[in-house]
Amino acid sequence: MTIVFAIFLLTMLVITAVAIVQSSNLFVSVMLTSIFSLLMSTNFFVLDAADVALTEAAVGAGITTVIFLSALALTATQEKPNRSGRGIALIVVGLTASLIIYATFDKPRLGDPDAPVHQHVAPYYLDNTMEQMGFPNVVTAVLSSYRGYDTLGEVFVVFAACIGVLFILDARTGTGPKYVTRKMTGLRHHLIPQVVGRILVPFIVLFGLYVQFHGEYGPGGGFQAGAIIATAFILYSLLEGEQAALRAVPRSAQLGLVICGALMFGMVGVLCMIMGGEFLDYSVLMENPVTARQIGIIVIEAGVGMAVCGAMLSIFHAFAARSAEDTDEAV
Amino acid sequence: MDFAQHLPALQVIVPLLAAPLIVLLQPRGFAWAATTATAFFSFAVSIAIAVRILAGDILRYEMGGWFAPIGIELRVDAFSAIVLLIISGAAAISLIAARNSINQQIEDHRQPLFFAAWLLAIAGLVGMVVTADAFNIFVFMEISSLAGYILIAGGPDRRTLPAVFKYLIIGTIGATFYLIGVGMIYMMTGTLNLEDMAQRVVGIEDQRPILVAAAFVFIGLALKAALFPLHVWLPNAYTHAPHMVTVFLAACGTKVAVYVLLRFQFSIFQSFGEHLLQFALFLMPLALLGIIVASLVAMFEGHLKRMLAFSSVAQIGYILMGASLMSDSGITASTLHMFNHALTKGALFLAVAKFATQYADLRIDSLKSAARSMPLTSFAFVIAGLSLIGVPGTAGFISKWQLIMAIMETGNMGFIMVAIVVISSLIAVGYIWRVIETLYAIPTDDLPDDAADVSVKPEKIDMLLIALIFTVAMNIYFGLVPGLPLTLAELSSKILLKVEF
Amino acid sequence: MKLFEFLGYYNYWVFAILLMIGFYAVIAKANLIKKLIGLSIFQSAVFLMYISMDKVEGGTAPIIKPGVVDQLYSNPLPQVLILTAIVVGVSTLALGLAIVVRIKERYGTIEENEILDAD
Amino acid sequence: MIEWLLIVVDIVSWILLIIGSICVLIGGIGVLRMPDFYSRIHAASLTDTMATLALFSGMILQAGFSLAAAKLFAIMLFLLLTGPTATYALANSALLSGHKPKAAVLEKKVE
Repeated sequence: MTIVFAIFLLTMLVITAVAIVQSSNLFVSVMLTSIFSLLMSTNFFVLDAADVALTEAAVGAGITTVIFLSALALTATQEKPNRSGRGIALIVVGLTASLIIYATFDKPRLGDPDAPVHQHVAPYYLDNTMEQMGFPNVVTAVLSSYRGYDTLGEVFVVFAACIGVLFILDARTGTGPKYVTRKMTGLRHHLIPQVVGRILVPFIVLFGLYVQFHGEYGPGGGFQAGAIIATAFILYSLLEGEQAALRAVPRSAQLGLVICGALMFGMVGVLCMIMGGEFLDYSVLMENPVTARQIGIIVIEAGVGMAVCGAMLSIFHAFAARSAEDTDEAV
Repeated sequence: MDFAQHLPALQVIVPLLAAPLIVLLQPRGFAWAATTATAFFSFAVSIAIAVRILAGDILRYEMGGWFAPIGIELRVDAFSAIVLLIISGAAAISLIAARNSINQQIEDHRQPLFFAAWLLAIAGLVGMVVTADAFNIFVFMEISSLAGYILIAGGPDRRTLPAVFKYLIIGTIGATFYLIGVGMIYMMTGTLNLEDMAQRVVGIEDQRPILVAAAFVFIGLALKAALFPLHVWLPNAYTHAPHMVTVFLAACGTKVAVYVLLRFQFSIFQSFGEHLLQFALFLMPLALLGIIVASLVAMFEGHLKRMLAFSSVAQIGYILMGASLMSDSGITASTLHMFNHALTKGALFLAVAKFATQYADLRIDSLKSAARSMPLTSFAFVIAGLSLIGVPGTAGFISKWQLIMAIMETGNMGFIMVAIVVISSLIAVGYIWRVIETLYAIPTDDLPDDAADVSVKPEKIDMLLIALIFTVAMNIYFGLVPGLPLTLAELSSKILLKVEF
Repeated sequence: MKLFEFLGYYNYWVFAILLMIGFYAVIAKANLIKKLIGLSIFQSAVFLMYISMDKVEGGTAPIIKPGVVDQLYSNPLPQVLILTAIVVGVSTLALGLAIVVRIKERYGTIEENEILDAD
Repeated sequence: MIEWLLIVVDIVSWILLIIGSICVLIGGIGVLRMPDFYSRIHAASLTDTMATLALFSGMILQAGFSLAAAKLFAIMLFLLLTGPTATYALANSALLSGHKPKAAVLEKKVE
């Protein structure tokens, strides 16, 4: 039964992808990309990857679409027809495709329990998480402790993207008057969306917090929570307009959130070093290594959540505030 | 806390954590000073690591206290150490010289973000080198790439933007190809740790996913390293980047990708007897073509920065040609050339940055008789140019000599390659001579007087010039006393070829 | 049996097809936003490949059920890697879009050929 | 007695699920077959309301008295709130951007 479902979803994915590339209206493409992400997320869920599904839904279908749309508002919504470069593209793509298809035949079949990936490192995580961490979600355990260093790197990728967007769009980090919008007032004059939106915002934040702090026991954790909470604030700014949103969470606070999150993560690591362990070895923080790890993981997950939330908000506002601004430096 | 024990971790996390701090504390001027201080600290750490390596150690560090295939391991050997020295040295020198040039090119309020990106770039590059985990390399590759895009996007010209965009697209494709390759290897071995991978790949090396993975990892990293036919992003990105960023990236940006490439080829895929041969047969023509074509393009290029950028593509060819010989001396030459080329190109681009303080237009023709107003810079350019050509007494000579010796070992076929090295060196003489001729040209009286007068200002002695002279001096020093890099390079080739541990 | 084998590889076929669709869009399309959209499909395809290998027949998501013996769980490691990669992908995309916005401001177009003509 | 009750609950829940599915199907056909934008979103809104209600009630009955039922209930409330709002916002912005209903256009022509 599941396999029928999976095949249906996968086929839908391909169809959506073709439609995305074919459509010459960029707006349509972006909306289809959102559908593509949702399908992908469902697919991940079917493949037993709940955490990834949640992330893909929150980040891929949610935040990415919003960022794309706010960028479209600043550029163009229609793609101009252009047929050059097709030949070379087809050749390169064909070569790569044949390479991959050549490789497929020796791969382990889907779901094969004897595949090498299920034999070597992963069983260690599955067998020891309960004992070493004291909570059941193995993905969170690997993410924040066994491979915590990767996650640190990832937080800094987000940080880099955040400062990059701010740098390139030249958005001031303070609240200069030039960068506050005047024209955009959101959906203030539309009663129904506003009322419904207002009701929803606190619940979305609540859900985000649940995902954040329930990450050790169920699917979830810092990334997903950060993205969900950012969505709530983005919804707020769509409802009330940029200005009100920036008054509620000013730019400096957004950037502060990113920096605090990143530093919090790093400082836990440094603290571990000072206490005599290796970098990010939480077990030295307290006498009981299991409790120590749990505390370390809660703190770094909070850091991750803050960093992701702040970064997504900064990026969104850097785009959104610009659409209302007079682009006087255009050459 | 035992300081020495944490060296590999400190190498990465100090620049990494300094970046948000710089964005947090924003007063003017502080950003540059703090960044430079961090870079120097980082350089000191690399030197400390190199000292330990020369004493015969291999540094290992278990992140999070988890042992190797379970957690992420950092592992520093001689090959890593020499690349670490290149990165942190290039960062320190370019940053200390950067102040005026950056003030000129980046507005004040954007500087904290810019310098934070610079620190992230250092951390990302260094992180790729110290880690022994295939996926961790990807994460840090992305940090360094994103930071690199930001740095290049600081360029003042509008042509910077399409150049960065192209770099972003190609860089992401490269990283994703790498990710596909790593995924396929992981699928067949179940591990991400490089050493563990190398052991577990034995016995299944002829399975298709592994072969295809080798291809994907190779293409992905070749894109990042700007290997000859995949170099299209490099010239524009280097040309339009802020001058000091070009110094930094030209010295170490692509070398790190080469480093990862060689690591993969020699440690993971080494066990495939045939694979190595294929690798050599595939790589060598590309490297040779790259050397010739890129040198020729440089010969006819009118813009000084673009010319040097194309010369960089040719130098990547030299580095990979040495590696494709698959011999001890070949890899020694290749590693040594990484080091020496970083010194040489760094010096050349520092000179370019210095020229840029007085000449807005960096096309070669407009630098006419610049030696009159900037004698020291021009002289430094000449010396660095000689090193690029490979004149005896400079660092460039040592690595080219090593390369030629390594080629001679291979026998009959070697003469063609030696011929190519010699020819391309002659071409290098051509394009460097073109610049020198322009710099020292006697000003013609036909020029309108005002144009000549405006440009002739006395050469200001600032940090940039001092850094330039220092780097040129290093070029000569390592040309005469090549002990340190040579030892490290020899150790690296032993490690890569697993002669002894 | 043949059919079953085919179905067992179906995920990998879809991975290859999606990868190609995305890659094609990146190379052939002149519109910069379309290129980025293609890039995101390209990356999503790789995520699919990783997640496909974590599946175990009869397994569930890797959240340990205390007390239950003999329960199969899917592999947590690829999931962690892809969690990381998804966020990396979004970061790259955001940066790319910022550059596109600047290009639009300085050049007035986001079509690659028109930009090349402008310089 | 209890077993009998369970069977009834099961039957009711399946009836609800089938009604919901039919609503989704009708909504889908409607989107394809209806003549203009406004009548299409009218058809689509059927999936937002009726189908949501029926499907989720059916699933809650299947889940019984458990945490899953509570979660399903929360999702149902969320969808019932957002779905119609989205439809409203869509129609509203279409109207504001000058998209006339087909009927109105036809009437004008007749006059």
